[in-house]
Amino acid sequence: MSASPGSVNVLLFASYADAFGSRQVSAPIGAPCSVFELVEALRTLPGGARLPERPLVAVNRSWSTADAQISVGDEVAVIPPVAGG
Amino acid sequence: MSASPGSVNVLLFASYADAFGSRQVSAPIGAPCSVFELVEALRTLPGGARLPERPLVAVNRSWSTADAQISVGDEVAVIPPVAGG
Amino acid sequence: MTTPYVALVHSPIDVARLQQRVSNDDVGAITLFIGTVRNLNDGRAVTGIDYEAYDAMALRELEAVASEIVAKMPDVRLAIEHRLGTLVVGEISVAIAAGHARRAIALDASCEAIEAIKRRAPIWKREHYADGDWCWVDPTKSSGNVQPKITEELAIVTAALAATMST
Amino acid sequence: MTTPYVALVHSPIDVARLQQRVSNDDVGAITLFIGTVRNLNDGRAVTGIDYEAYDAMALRELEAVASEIVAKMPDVRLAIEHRLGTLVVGEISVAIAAGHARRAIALDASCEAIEAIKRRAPIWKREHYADGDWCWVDPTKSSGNVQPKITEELAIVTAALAATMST
Repeated sequence: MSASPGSVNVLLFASYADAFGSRQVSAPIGAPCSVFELVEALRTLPGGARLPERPLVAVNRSWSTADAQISVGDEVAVIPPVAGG
Repeated sequence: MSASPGSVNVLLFASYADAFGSRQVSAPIGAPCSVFELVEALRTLPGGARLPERPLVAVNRSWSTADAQISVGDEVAVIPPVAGG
Repeated sequence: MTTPYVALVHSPIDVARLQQRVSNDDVGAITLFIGTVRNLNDGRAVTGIDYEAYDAMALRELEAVASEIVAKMPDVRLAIEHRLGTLVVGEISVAIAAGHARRAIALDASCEAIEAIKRRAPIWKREHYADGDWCWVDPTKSSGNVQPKITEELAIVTAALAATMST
Repeated sequence: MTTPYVALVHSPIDVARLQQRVSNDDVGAITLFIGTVRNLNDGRAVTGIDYEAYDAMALRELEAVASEIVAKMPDVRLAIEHRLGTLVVGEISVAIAAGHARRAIALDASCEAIEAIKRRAPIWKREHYADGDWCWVDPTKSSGNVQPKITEELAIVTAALAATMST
């Protein structure tokens, strides 16, 4: 999955998909950027205020941290509190 | 189950039944007596030396102690180390 | 070392089949943990649950959980299935089978697996209630386990503050 | 409070049936502990096990174990079967099902039940080995779990000294 210049494609699930009204959004920020910067950008979108300031984020299907870097082509997902089992 | 005068009927299982060559023996002691006294009497019988000095004993299907009293008519069992499960 | 079996499934979980997967002549103890949909949560009458996952990552996390347990407890046999989709009360959402020569290890393995899955696997559940309402369940809320549905903003903000970045 | 089900059985244990016994709409977690005959014990190749019990007392102890767990963990559902007779490798000797709204309680209940059964129930097992030999298993022996058969007197005396009176 590659981002277009000036945006990062983000997968959404469960309550966050409901918040944005979509299972996928383009964050108004270009890669490379940090996870923290990506979340800040997402929070400016309609529905974005419903995201916590520091949500769980996965990059390339692995749990990430706020200071991790996102590169062009990374698979990025913002993840609501998990409730499996 | 009642004991004849001068003897207490004792149930045996597993390795203890093998030791005495029987699943039941008459201990040469009359009730009332203590569990400890009963075991001493059992150990004088053929095969009795294979009993530990303080084996597990159940009286009326409940775990007992060495100083517990055995009355006429009690169901008494001498119990090898348990290995269920 | 036995390769663990893990899967996300969309049809009913066959517990006997998972039990078979961890059975072996050198196994002396098998434990099964089975999660089911119950009819009451946080005081509300539940009629069913929709399970949703970030499939590719959830599978990867299940595999990691299982591999880490096998690395720590050599020779343990593990089989794990998590169901997705809509389940009614009484249906099985997750089943974990663990087999080992020794019971302590089989018991530990299944306990560790369910705790790790609940902590790490990107899977969510939306509870449906008898009154027609529904909620995405949020276990990070100490108040009771349930996060009100997304339209109730105040509670969402509370949940948001409670959520922290995982490493 | 749900009355626990316990039984000594002489035919194969039906695990699915035990699972059903503890299933209920208010149950969110079911744990199953399954003990099986394995092909190796204390370094010897095992071909099968004869299980023997002091039936009346064993049933009473199983009932006591289950009742004490239910008293400590209200609303836990318990179903326990222990098999007696001759079992071959792979067969199930004991199965314990526990169901509760909360997984921690279901897990605890099955752990406590198997530990208490092994400690308290007057049940014995005679292991048969590939070389034709056999032993009554003695878990009180720290050396390894197996008491040599009754004809080997020295080891018997050692086991005897280790055995202490239970209260």
